Amino acid sequence: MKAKVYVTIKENVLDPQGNAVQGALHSLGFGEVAKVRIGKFMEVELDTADRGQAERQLKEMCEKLLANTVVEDYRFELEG
Amino acid sequence: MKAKVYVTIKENVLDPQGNAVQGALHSLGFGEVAKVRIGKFMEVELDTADRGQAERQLKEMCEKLLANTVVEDYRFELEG
Amino acid sequence: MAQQLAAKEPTVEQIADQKIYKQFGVSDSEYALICDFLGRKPNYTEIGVFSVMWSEHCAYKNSKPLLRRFPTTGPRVLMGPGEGAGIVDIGDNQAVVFKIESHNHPSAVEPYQGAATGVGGIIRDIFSMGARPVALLNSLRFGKLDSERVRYLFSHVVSGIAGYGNCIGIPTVAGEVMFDEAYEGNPLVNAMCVGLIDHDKIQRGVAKGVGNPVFYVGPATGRDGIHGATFASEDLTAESEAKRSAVQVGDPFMEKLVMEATLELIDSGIVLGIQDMGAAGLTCSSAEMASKAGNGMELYLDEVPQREEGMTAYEMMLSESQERMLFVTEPQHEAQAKAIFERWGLHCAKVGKVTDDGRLRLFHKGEQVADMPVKALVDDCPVYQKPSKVPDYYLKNGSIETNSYEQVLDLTDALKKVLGSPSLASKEWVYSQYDYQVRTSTAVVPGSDAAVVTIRGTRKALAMTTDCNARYVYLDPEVGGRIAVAEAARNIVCSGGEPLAITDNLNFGSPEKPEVFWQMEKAVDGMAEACRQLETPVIGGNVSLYNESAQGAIYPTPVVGMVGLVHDLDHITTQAFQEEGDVIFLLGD
Amino acid sequence: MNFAVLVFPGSNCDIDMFKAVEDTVGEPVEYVWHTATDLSSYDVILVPGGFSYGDYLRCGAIARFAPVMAELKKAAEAGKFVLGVCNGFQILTEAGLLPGALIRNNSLKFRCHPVDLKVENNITPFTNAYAPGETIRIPIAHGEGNYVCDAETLARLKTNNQVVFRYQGDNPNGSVDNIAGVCNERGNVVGMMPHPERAVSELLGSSDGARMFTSVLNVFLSRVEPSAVNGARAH
Ligand SMILES: Nc1ncnc2c1ncn2[C@@H]1O[C@H](COP(=O)(O)OP(=O)(O)O)[C@@H](O)[C@H]1O
Repeated sequence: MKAKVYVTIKENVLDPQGNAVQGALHSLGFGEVAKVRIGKFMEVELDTADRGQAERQLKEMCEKLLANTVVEDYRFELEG
Repeated sequence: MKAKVYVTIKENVLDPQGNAVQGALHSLGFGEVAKVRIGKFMEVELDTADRGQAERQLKEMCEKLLANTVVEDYRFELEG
Repeated sequence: MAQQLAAKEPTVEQIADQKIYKQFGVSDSEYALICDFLGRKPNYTEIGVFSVMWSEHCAYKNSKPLLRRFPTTGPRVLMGPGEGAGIVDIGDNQAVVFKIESHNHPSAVEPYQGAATGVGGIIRDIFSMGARPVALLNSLRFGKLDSERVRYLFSHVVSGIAGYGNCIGIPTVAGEVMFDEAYEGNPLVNAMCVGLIDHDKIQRGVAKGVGNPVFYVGPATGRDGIHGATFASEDLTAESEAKRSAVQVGDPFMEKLVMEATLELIDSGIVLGIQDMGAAGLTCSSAEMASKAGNGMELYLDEVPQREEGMTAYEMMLSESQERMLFVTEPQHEAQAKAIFERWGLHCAKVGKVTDDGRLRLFHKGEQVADMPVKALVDDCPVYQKPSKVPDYYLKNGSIETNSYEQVLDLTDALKKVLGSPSLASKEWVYSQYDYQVRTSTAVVPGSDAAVVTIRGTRKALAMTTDCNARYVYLDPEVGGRIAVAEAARNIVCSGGEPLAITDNLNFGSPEKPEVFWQMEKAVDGMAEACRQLETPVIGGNVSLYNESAQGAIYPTPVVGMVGLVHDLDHITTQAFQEEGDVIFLLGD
Repeated sequence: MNFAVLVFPGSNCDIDMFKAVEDTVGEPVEYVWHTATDLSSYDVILVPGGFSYGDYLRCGAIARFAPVMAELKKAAEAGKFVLGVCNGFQILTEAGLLPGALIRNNSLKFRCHPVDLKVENNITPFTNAYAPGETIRIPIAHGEGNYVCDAETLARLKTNNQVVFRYQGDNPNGSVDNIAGVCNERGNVVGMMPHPERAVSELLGSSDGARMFTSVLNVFLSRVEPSAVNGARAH
C-alpha cells in the first residue's frame, strides 16, 4: 500500500525558504507570484493490505517523526 | 489562483534522506515500511485568473527554479 | 527483466564489427592490444572494465611522461605518488597525509552534488590510508559573475562543499576562488583533504594473502555515474531514459559512519589491505588491489549489495555510487570486522576472494562473465607522447612592446578597480558557509594566508594552502608553474610553517591539441623546477584534462596544494597588521 | 564531577566537547553511545553538535528516538545538568525537553563565524560564572538555528527568565527576539546554538566559552541552589 504524506509549515510560522523562493521568482520576472510556502512531500510504501492499520500507523509516524507539530501540520492520503 | 507543486527525486537517484527516515521508522517499530522517498511540496499563489498563462508560468518556474531537473521530477496542479 | 537488459548488451561480435569500443574511448590499436592480452575478443563487461582502467583518469596515459618530471622523493617522504594519497613524516612517529582531486565535469552538470561528491571522494582517499582527516581545502574557478548560470554554479558548488564537509565534521579551512571568462563553460572544482596518521598505522590498497576474503562496505550499488556509453547504443525510449546512469548523490552522513568504522577497523589491526571505490568503483579498486599484491581476484557479483533491480555485471563494475570501500582480511577475522561495522549501523558483504592466478574474474548468476589479466588492466595501458607545439598567442605576446602601453596615473581609481574585482574581493561570503572550526584545531581560520591547524598533544601545527594564478600560467606556462609553487610556499612561510611537500591538480584542456600539450609540458617543468629549489617534492596529485567548452580550452590551471610544518605554536603568524606603530618592511624586489 | 558526552551517529562536535571538558575543568569525562540505557553515573550530560543521522528530515528529529534519550529525560527530571549545543539544542527541542523549534536560517545559508552574545540569565548552572548582561564572544556554525515558538511560549520564556542568551548586534539566523539559547523552567537544561566548546582558548580566538564548564563545576561543588551561588558573588 502506498501513502502520500504532506508536511507543511503552520500558517503562522515564518517560512524562510518560501520567502526566499518567492523573492527569487520575482527577480526572475514572475511578478504575479503572491505567496510561496514550502513543505515536504513524502511517498511511503507500506507492506500491509489493511487500510485501517495503515492509517493508524501513518498517523503515529507523522506525530512521532515525520512532522514536528510545534511548527508543522501534516496530512496523508492512502492509495490503492 | 493557487497551485500545488510536487518535486520528487528521480526514480534511480539516491535519496539519502528517504533512506535515513526509513531506517528510523524501522527502529521505531514500523517494520512494514518498505520504502520512503522524500520530496518537496510547494503551495504557490498566483495573481492571475488566466489558467493557460498560469500553467505556462508554473512550468517555467519549475524548470528554472523550483526543481533541479537533473535529479528531480516535478508536477503541479492548478486549483480553482 | 535482467535477461532482457542483458540481452540488450552488444555481443562480442557487435563490439568488434561495429567498433562499439570507440564509444568507450578505446582506440582501434588499444582494442587490438586488449584482444592480444585476452587471447580473444572482449565481451561487453570486459571492454567496459578495460575502457575505464585505460582511461586518462585511471592510467594517466597522456600525462605519465610529464608526471615523471616531478621530483617525488625526499628525506621526509614516506609515501609518494601511487597510493591513494602521499605521506610526509612530521616527527614523533606522526605523519601528514594529503591529496587533491578534481570534480570539474560532474560539477558542471550538477554543481551541488558534483562538488559534494568531490569532497566525499577525497576524504575517502585519506581515511582509506588509515589517517584521520583533519582539514579540507578547495580551489575553484568560474566564469564571470554577471552570468546567471555562473552565479548558479558558483553558489551551488559552494553549498555542495559546505554541505558535505560540514556534515561529516571536517573543517574546510582554506581555498581560492577566481572568476574569468576562460572558465565560463567549464568550471573547476578541486578539493583537497589533509589527514594525520601514526607511522605504524599506514595502510595500503593491497589484496594480500591468497584465499583471503574480500569485503565490500558502504551503501548499495546503484546505476550512478556509469558512463553514458551504456545506453548510447540503445534507442532512447522513456524506459531507457529512466534507467540511464544517474547523477551521483553524496551522503555525508553515510560517509561519516564508513569513516569512523574504517578507522576503527584499521585500528584493530586486522586489515590486510583497503581501498576506496572512487572513479570506476569496483573495477578500479579490485584490479589495483590485486595488482599491488601481485595476486588475482575473484568477485561474486550476486553478493554485491544492489540498490536497483536487474543490474548487470557491467553496471555493477562501472557504477560510481559513493561512500563504498573494499578491504581484505583473514577469514578468522570476518566476525570481528562485521561487528565493528554493525556497531556503526553498516553491513559488510563478502564479495570476493584473493587468488594466485593474476586474473580478475567476475561471476554473476552462476556464470563467469569476465576473465582478464590484472597486469594488463593496471600496468599495460599504452602511454602516449603527444605532439607539442608552441601556441601562436605565446609567440605574439613575446613580441609585444610593453612600453607602448599608456602609464596609469590615477592610482586611486586603479586600486579601487583591482580591489573591486570578485577574484580579489573578500571571500567571506564563501568561507562563512564552511564550518572551519569543527574539531577545534583551527588556529588560523580562512581570511589570512595559509590556514593553520594544530596537532593536539604537541606544540606543532600544520599550515596549508591551495594556489594557482592561471593567468600567469597561460601567459608563460613555465614561469607560471614556478610561480604557483612559489606562491604556495610563501603562504606557508608567512604563516610560520616550513614547506614540506605539494600535491597538484593539473587542470588543462584537451591534450590532443599540441598547444595545450605544450602548456602542460612547460607548466610541469616550471613546477618541477620550483619544487626542486624549494625542496618540496610532489607526493601525489590528480590530472583533469579535456576541460574545454565551446569557447575553447580553459586557462592552464595547475593547482598547487601545499602543506607545511609549524614547528612551534609560537611561530604562527597571521596576515593582519598587528599594532599601531609597528614597522613595515618590504622583502624582495 | 562526572561528565557524559552523548554520541549519536553523525555527531561531530563530540570530540570537541570532550576536549573542552578536559581543558577547562579537567574532571572525568566519557563518551556515551546513543544506545546506552544508563546515565546514572553522570552529573552533567552534554549533547554535542553535529549532524545526527545526517540531520535528514529535520535536525535532531531522528536522534530524539535513540535509546539514550529516555535516560536523558529521566536525568533532566532528576535535576541533573544537561547542556545541548547546536545539534544538541535541536535534539533537546525535538525531544520536548526545551520549548520551541529551530528552523532554517533566514539567509538559507549555513553560517560559521563568531557572534556576540548577551548573557540574559546567569542563574543557570551553566552561566553563573558570567555577569548578568555581560557580552561574550562565541562562534556559531549552523544552517538551522532560527529559533521559533508561538507568542504564548515566548511570553512564558520571558516571564520565567528562560532566555539564557541573546544575539547582540546582528541576528545571524532570524531567531525570534534574537534568542540564541534557552533553558527549561527549572533551569537545569540549557540549549544554545553557539558553540562554547569552540571558545575555550585564545588559540581558538576566544576563551569566553570556558566559563560554562567552570560554572557547572562550581555549582556542583557548592552543592547549593545555583541562584544562591550567584547571589553569594558580589556584583
Ligand atoms: N574556496 C575557498 N574555500 C575556503 N577558503 C577560501 C576559499 N577561497 C578563499 N579562501 C580563503 O580566503 C582567504 C583569501 O583568499 P585569496 O583571495 O585567494 O587570498 P590569497 O591570494 O592571499 O591566498 C584565504 O584565507 C583563503 O584560504
